[in-house]
Amino acid sequence: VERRAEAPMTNKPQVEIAKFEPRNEVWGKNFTAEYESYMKTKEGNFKSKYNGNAMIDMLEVDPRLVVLWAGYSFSKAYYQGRGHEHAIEDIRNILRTGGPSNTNPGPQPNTCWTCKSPDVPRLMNENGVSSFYSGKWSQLGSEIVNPIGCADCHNNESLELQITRPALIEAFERQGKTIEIASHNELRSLVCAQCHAEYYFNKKRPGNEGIDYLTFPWDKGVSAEQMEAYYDEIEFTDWKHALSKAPMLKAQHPDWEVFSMGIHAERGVSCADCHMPYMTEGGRKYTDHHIQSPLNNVENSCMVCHKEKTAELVKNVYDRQDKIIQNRDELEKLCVRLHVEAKTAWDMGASEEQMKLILTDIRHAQWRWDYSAASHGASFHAPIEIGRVISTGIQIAQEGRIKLARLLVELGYKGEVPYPDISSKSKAQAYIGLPMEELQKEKDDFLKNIVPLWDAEAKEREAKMKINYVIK
Amino acid sequence: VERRAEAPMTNKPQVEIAKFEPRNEVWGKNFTAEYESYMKTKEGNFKSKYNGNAMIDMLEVDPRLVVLWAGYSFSKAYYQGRGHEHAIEDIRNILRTGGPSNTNPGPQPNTCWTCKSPDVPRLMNENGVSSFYSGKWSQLGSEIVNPIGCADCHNNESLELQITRPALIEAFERQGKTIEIASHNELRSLVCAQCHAEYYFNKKRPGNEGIDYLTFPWDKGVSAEQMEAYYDEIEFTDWKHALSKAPMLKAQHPDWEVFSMGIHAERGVSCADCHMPYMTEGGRKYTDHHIQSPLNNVENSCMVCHKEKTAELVKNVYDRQDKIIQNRDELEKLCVRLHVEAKTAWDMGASEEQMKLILTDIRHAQWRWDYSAASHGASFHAPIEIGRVISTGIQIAQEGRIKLARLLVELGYKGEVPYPDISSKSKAQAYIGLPMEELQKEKDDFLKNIVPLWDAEAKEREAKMKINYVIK
Amino acid sequence: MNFAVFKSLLPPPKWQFPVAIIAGAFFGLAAYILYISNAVSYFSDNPKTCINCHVMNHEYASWFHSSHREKASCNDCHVPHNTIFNTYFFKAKDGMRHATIFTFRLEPQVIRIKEVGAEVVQTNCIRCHNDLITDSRLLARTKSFDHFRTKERKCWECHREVPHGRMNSLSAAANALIPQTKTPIPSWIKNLIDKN
Ligand code: HEC
Ligand code: HEC
Ligand code: HEC
Ligand code: HEC
Ligand code: HEC
Ligand code: HEC
Ligand code: HEC
Ligand code: HEC
Ligand code: HEC
Ligand code: HEC
Ligand code: HEC
Ligand code: HEC
Ligand code: HEC
Ligand code: HEC
Ligand SMILES: [Ca+2]
Ligand SMILES: [Ca+2]
Repeated sequence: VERRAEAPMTNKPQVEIAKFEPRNEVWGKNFTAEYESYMKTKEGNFKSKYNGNAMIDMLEVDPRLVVLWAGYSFSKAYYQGRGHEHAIEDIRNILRTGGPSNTNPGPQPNTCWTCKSPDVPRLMNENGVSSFYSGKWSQLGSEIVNPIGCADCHNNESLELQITRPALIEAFERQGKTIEIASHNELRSLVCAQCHAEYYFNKKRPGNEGIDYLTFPWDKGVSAEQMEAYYDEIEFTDWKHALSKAPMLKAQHPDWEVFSMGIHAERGVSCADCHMPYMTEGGRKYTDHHIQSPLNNVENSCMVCHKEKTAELVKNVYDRQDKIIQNRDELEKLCVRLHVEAKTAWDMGASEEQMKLILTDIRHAQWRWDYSAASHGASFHAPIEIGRVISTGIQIAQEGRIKLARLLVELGYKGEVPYPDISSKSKAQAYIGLPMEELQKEKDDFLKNIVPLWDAEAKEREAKMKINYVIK
Repeated sequence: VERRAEAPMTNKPQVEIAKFEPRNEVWGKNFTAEYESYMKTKEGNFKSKYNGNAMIDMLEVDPRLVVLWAGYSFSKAYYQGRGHEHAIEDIRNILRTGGPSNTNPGPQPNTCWTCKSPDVPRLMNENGVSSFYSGKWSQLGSEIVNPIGCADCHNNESLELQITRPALIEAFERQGKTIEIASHNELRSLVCAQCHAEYYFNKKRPGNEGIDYLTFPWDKGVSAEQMEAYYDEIEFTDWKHALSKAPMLKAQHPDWEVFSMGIHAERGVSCADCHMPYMTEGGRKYTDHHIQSPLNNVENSCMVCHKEKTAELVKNVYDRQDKIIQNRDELEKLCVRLHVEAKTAWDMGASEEQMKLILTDIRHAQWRWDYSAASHGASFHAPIEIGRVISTGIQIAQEGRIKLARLLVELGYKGEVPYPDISSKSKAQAYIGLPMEELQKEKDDFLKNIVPLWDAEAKEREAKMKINYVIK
Repeated sequence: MNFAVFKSLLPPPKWQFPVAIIAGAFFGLAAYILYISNAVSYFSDNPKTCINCHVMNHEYASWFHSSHREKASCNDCHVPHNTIFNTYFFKAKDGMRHATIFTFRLEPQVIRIKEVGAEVVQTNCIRCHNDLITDSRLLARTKSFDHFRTKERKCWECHREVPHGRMNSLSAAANALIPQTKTPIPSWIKNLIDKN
């Protein structure tokens, strides 16, 4: 047969996909190429110089992070993100979600589920958005079991791309923009922006007070300075630092924000172009749903637009990452010093008044570091912008340290404050006083006792959800 | 007539060009299109956001420079470079070359002429290279009168590109490379590298001791760190700073070096591609010799490779410049503070021992600032690399200031050292104690009394140089 | 044959001689212009037609080295193929404009495709590759799939090298081997020019 005849053949619908169908395998019956490639996000065999889909324990690679996040759950555990298929598994396993039990609901809110599963739009539709954001994370354990998938990005009937998460839509609206007029090409990035974006939990949202309402801090814009100004204005603080007592901000994966300030975005290149390039197979051109580091697939992603050799393109990426990370690491060390020096100042009897400006410098310097580090693709997505942000971070960090140097001499401290021995994750965690064994024990109990119940309950529930096979 | 027939017609030679012919108008008789476009480098009517061919008094635009260069001739006058046709005029007019008279040869060596004229290869050939580099700048005033031109870059017979300046060839040789195997495309950048490169005057060259031998500090490589390491190793110092007493380095237009670390160079784009795009006229292809900012000619330069609109491309350039210059300015202010704070420390009685590391920080921080600023195209040529260098500069500057903060308290100084009032060029020059009127008077006398003699002598000399017309 | 109609078109007898000369000169010149500009070749689909104008050399050279050479000629991409009328109308319109610009030497150093022309090319990409790039099952579900797969972005935003590569200036292919159409100038005139 002619190859072009293959297209209709490979695409006979098998099932009718219901609205809010969360099970990827059901969609997969109709769209085998997409589903099969999606399932490859389970793989864990590729490591690039800084990223990839293997498990990378970031606190082990870089124990300074433990000190930077002292007093915050990230100091307990933080891994480099991996494939979408792992999303549920990973959020259950991470020490940050603690060890909920029948008597203890655990430290995190429900809102943590928001970016992990296509069960989320289903539940939001069933119970309402603010009800979804209320309550503790362990409450929905049996409801949210399917890892990130089709219903997160697609309309069930037309398969068109669609935005399923209110946070993104609301952020656009607050900026006076409407996401509905986004072009399809913009949607090829905006579906990612639903999750790959900086966020915070707003407890003061008018009408939803006290609820951990997922919010993107974009009202003034998406640059490091603009988001910082937003947080400063509303006096938002993620946590108080355990050593320096600074009112800290945590940046989480501002991927879309940073990307949008790079040359690729300016030229209309979208996330899907590199992370979901088209593939040709059997006379059909389909989208590779194996979302991953493009460095594991340079030929289909970069080389459609760039004719350089693979090695050359990989080198371009590594060069940018090396140049950025050299100074980001420098800034990171300065942040460690800031916390330790500030702690010394407190210990020597510094007053709130004396520390005030210093703590603001710490907040701003570390925010800029985190903005550059938390977005794992940033050093390639927008190297010039990230280089700029890091420069300003170093500048602010050092202004803080100059103030501290003066203050410390004034308080009678002689010489330099020594850099702590934090040469391994365990040393660093001991330094900030984390009871790791206890935390791990709690987690193990949770995984052994609670999670199987969740899964059993979910299985039973889903068994009742019909699959409508199309009669052939 | 047919347009394709025009090509051979326009290229009839009129004269035979002698070896080392320095007069551009003689070459111009054979190559009218090139000569006519070259003559446009006389124009002074284009200003981009930061560059262009108009006279820009950099010390007026940014009086901080006066403080950074206190004790060095650059604090007297510094302009943004303009077209090649102005080279002779500008080096005569600049206060940096002082006001030579019959009794006073002026402050600068002959070596200053090296990059200003095609009379240079002629003289080097006549008298030898080291003899050229010996003696004072005013000695050769009547010999060097033709502004940068054809013989600087071209072989007189074949018109092939050729390297006429020994400094570049020697720098390649010391690195174990040979410039003779450079491809034609590389030469399209290397002819520029003869002059658009960082240099210093080496007084210790074996065999040429005491002579201001023009040398490119590339033995360890061309990055800011590598050149710095080179200078540190040989303990070279351009001057001792008038305020801080730091052993300073001056960076001069490391254009080729910085450019070679950017993406355009990596993709094989050469200086001539943007600054001398190919043109076609009457079926004949020629190279636009109106070397200038490509922003005055986006359609012919950038758009050969990029399809974006002119406004978009100009915006790309300005965005990069803005992002880099924001932090470069920050670093510049830190350097001012360093000098002023160091001076305060000396005034308070600091010892050499106490100042040693601080002065090294000053040297390194300002070197990195200058490396990024002195190359006027750098923020576009290699923004990622320049962003990196500026970050390290800020980091080092602030380490120096932390040391100074500790030292100053120790010496009994209270509070912050105030930032000086240097809000205009004249205030800044007064602050560092420059006798500007005196200097200007000297210069005026020189321009009135000496320069006309040079020109008259040159006219007479050149009148004897034959022009061989081709018999038709 | 009825000569009456013909006769009624003739000028009065005393004007016949001068008119014959002027008309002759007019048609002669017109023929000469058509000849020297190789206008007749515009009706052809041979890519060599396009390089009558050396300003098209670079495009010819890049196309000649592309995978499309065997399957798609200039007109397959640059001229509409929806109706015969449209094909020749567009060809004539574009041809006239190019010839005018060329004759008056108004061509820019860097020629870029106009938006109308780009639309035509895009339509032709789709004409050939439709089966590959669209999916009949999805087409049945939603019209917008077709839109975003074929209309929203130009194919060559991604396929940047197809077929002309990314470098483009009048001088970009100066040394390419371009088959020259036979010169319309007789050799004796050429010799005269060369002697000058
Ligand atoms: C706005 C969307 C969003 C919200 C809300 C969110 N995440 Fe994530 N999460 C992401 C994205 C995107 C990644 C992948 C980031 C990367 O590149 O590493 C991720 C990665 C993770 C990972 C795997 C990598 C790691 O960090 O160890 C865990 C575990 C995780 N999130 C837990 C949580 C928890 C716990 C919360 C609530 C406190 C939460 N997430 C809230 C979007 C979100
Ligand atoms: C519903 C939320 C959500 C959406 C939508 C989403 N992501 Fe993710 N993404 C995540 C989370 C969570 C992780 C981390 C999973 C983990 O580590 O367990 C992740 C991980 C990744 C990774 C790392 C994969 C690896 O192999 O290391 C990439 C790349 C990625 N996402 C890109 C994208 C792109 C591109 C899009 C849009 C086309 C997108 N994501 C849409 C939440 C999302
Ligand atoms: C993270 C977002 C995301 C997820 C999750 C996702 N898709 Fe897609 N999907 C896309 C994007 C982006 C496109 C490209 C649309 C286009 O052609 O521009 C796409 C295209 C498609 C298409 C159109 C045909 C094609 O291949 O281009 C189908 C069918 C499809 N996806 C099915 C699925 C199925 C089935 C799943 C679940 C296994 C799924 N998608 C999960 C983002 C997603
Ligand atoms: C859909 C087209 C497209 C894809 C896919 C693409 N690029 Fe690009 N890339 C561009 C465009 C457009 C530019 C801007 C320069 C220009 O106009 O040519 C660019 C610029 C660049 C630059 C120079 C910018 C800088 O940061 O210095 C590099 C390097 C680069 N791309 C590498 C890559 C790599 C590596 C990949 C794959 C991971 C990739 N590109 C994927 C279109 C693309
Ligand atoms: C021009 C190509 C290109 C585009 C467009 C692009 N990325 Fe990336 N992305 C990369 C490259 C290259 C890396 C670095 C991969 C590595 O280091 O292994 C990367 C890394 C990432 C990572 C970390 C991957 C990992 O292995 O953990 C995430 C997450 C990511 N990008 C998300 C996005 C999102 C979301 C968008 C759109 C807002 C986007 N990217 C747009 C090329 C691109
Ligand atoms: C290695 C080549 C080289 C040497 C040696 C050199 N110059 Fe230059 N000079 C240049 C270049 C290249 C520029 C243009 C720089 C720019 O973009 O502004 C320039 C610009 C100038 C200008 C015009 C702009 C300005 O700075 O005000 C003057 C005047 C000048 N040089 C004087 C001197 C003097 C005096 C000396 C000796 C101390 C000297 N030059 C040595 C290459 C050189
Ligand atoms: C013989 C030395 C020499 C050579 C060779 C040389 N330059 Fe210059 N260039 C200079 C000097 C000196 C100036 C500053 C002249 C002045 O301001 O009086 C300058 C100025 C410039 C300017 C500023 C023009 C303006 O309009 O502001 C540009 C751009 C430039 N050069 C590019 C190049 C390029 C590209 C090449 C090689 C193709 C090159 N130069 C070769 C010495 C040289
Ligand atoms: C700053 C360096 C420089 C100077 C000065 C210079 N040229 Fe050139 N010239 C070049 C470069 C670069 C090319 C391009 C060579 C190539 O790519 O083929 C070139 C090409 C030429 C060509 C070859 C034909 C063409 O146009 O491409 C001629 C003829 C020529 N130059 C004549 C002159 C004349 C006459 C002068 C003096 C008025 C002069 N050049 C000054 C750098 C220079
Ligand atoms: C001879 C070809 C050529 C010329 C001329 C050229 N470029 Fe480029 N440009 C490239 C290539 C190749 C890249 C690398 C990315 C890629 O492969 O598309 C690039 C990348 C870029 C980028 C992205 C890199 C970055 O810094 O973010 C910008 C912006 C850019 N060019 C602007 C310009 C401007 C403005 C001009 C004119 C002053 C220009 N280019 C002239 C070929 C060229
Ligand atoms: C890809 C295009 C491109 C290439 C290649 C390139 N430049 Fe530039 N250059 C620019 C742009 C754009 C500017 C900024 C002009 C402005 O700000 O007006 C610039 C600025 C300059 C300036 C300052 C111009 C002025 O107005 O004073 C000099 C000097 C210069 N470049 C020299 C060089 C040299 C030498 C090389 C090769 C080693 C080179 N350039 C290669 C695009 C390029
Ligand atoms: C009589 C000389 C001549 C011939 C023959 C010629 N062109 Fe052109 N062409 C030009 C000129 C001059 C331009 C520049 C016009 C402009 O930029 O507005 C041009 C521009 C173009 C453009 C870009 C501008 C636009 O209109 O979109 C295309 C595409 C093009 N030609 C295709 C062709 C094709 C296909 C052929 C053969 C069928 C052809 N040309 C034959 C002289 C010619
Ligand atoms: C496979 C399709 C295809 C064929 C065959 C083709 N072209 Fe093109 N042509 C294009 C596309 C696509 C563009 C737009 C390129 C761009 O915008 O970069 C273009 C642009 C042009 C341009 C304008 C220059 C520019 O870069 O915008 C000219 C002139 C041109 N073509 C002439 C020709 C000639 C002459 C031939 C035959 C020798 C030819 N084309 C064959 C697709 C084609
Ligand atoms: C007249 C029919 C025709 C037109 C019009 C056409 N193509 Fe093609 N194209 C083909 C054929 C046939 C092949 C296979 C050629 C081969 O592999 O030998 C092909 C191959 C390709 C390829 C794969 C080979 C390569 O060069 O990368 C791409 C991509 C492509 N075409 C894109 C385009 C784009 C984009 C356009 C419009 C600018 C276009 N085509 C216009 C017939 C056409
Ligand atoms: C977003 C980027 C993008 C756009 C827009 C795009 N393509 Fe593609 N195209 C691709 C990728 C990626 C491939 C797969 C490349 C491969 O398999 O080597 C591809 C493959 C193809 C192929 C098969 C090439 C081969 O070697 O088999 C053809 C033909 C093609 N595209 C034509 C088109 C046409 C026609 C259009 C416009 C309607 C278009 N493309 C638009 C990215 C794109
Ligand atoms: Ca946050
Ligand atoms: Ca120097």
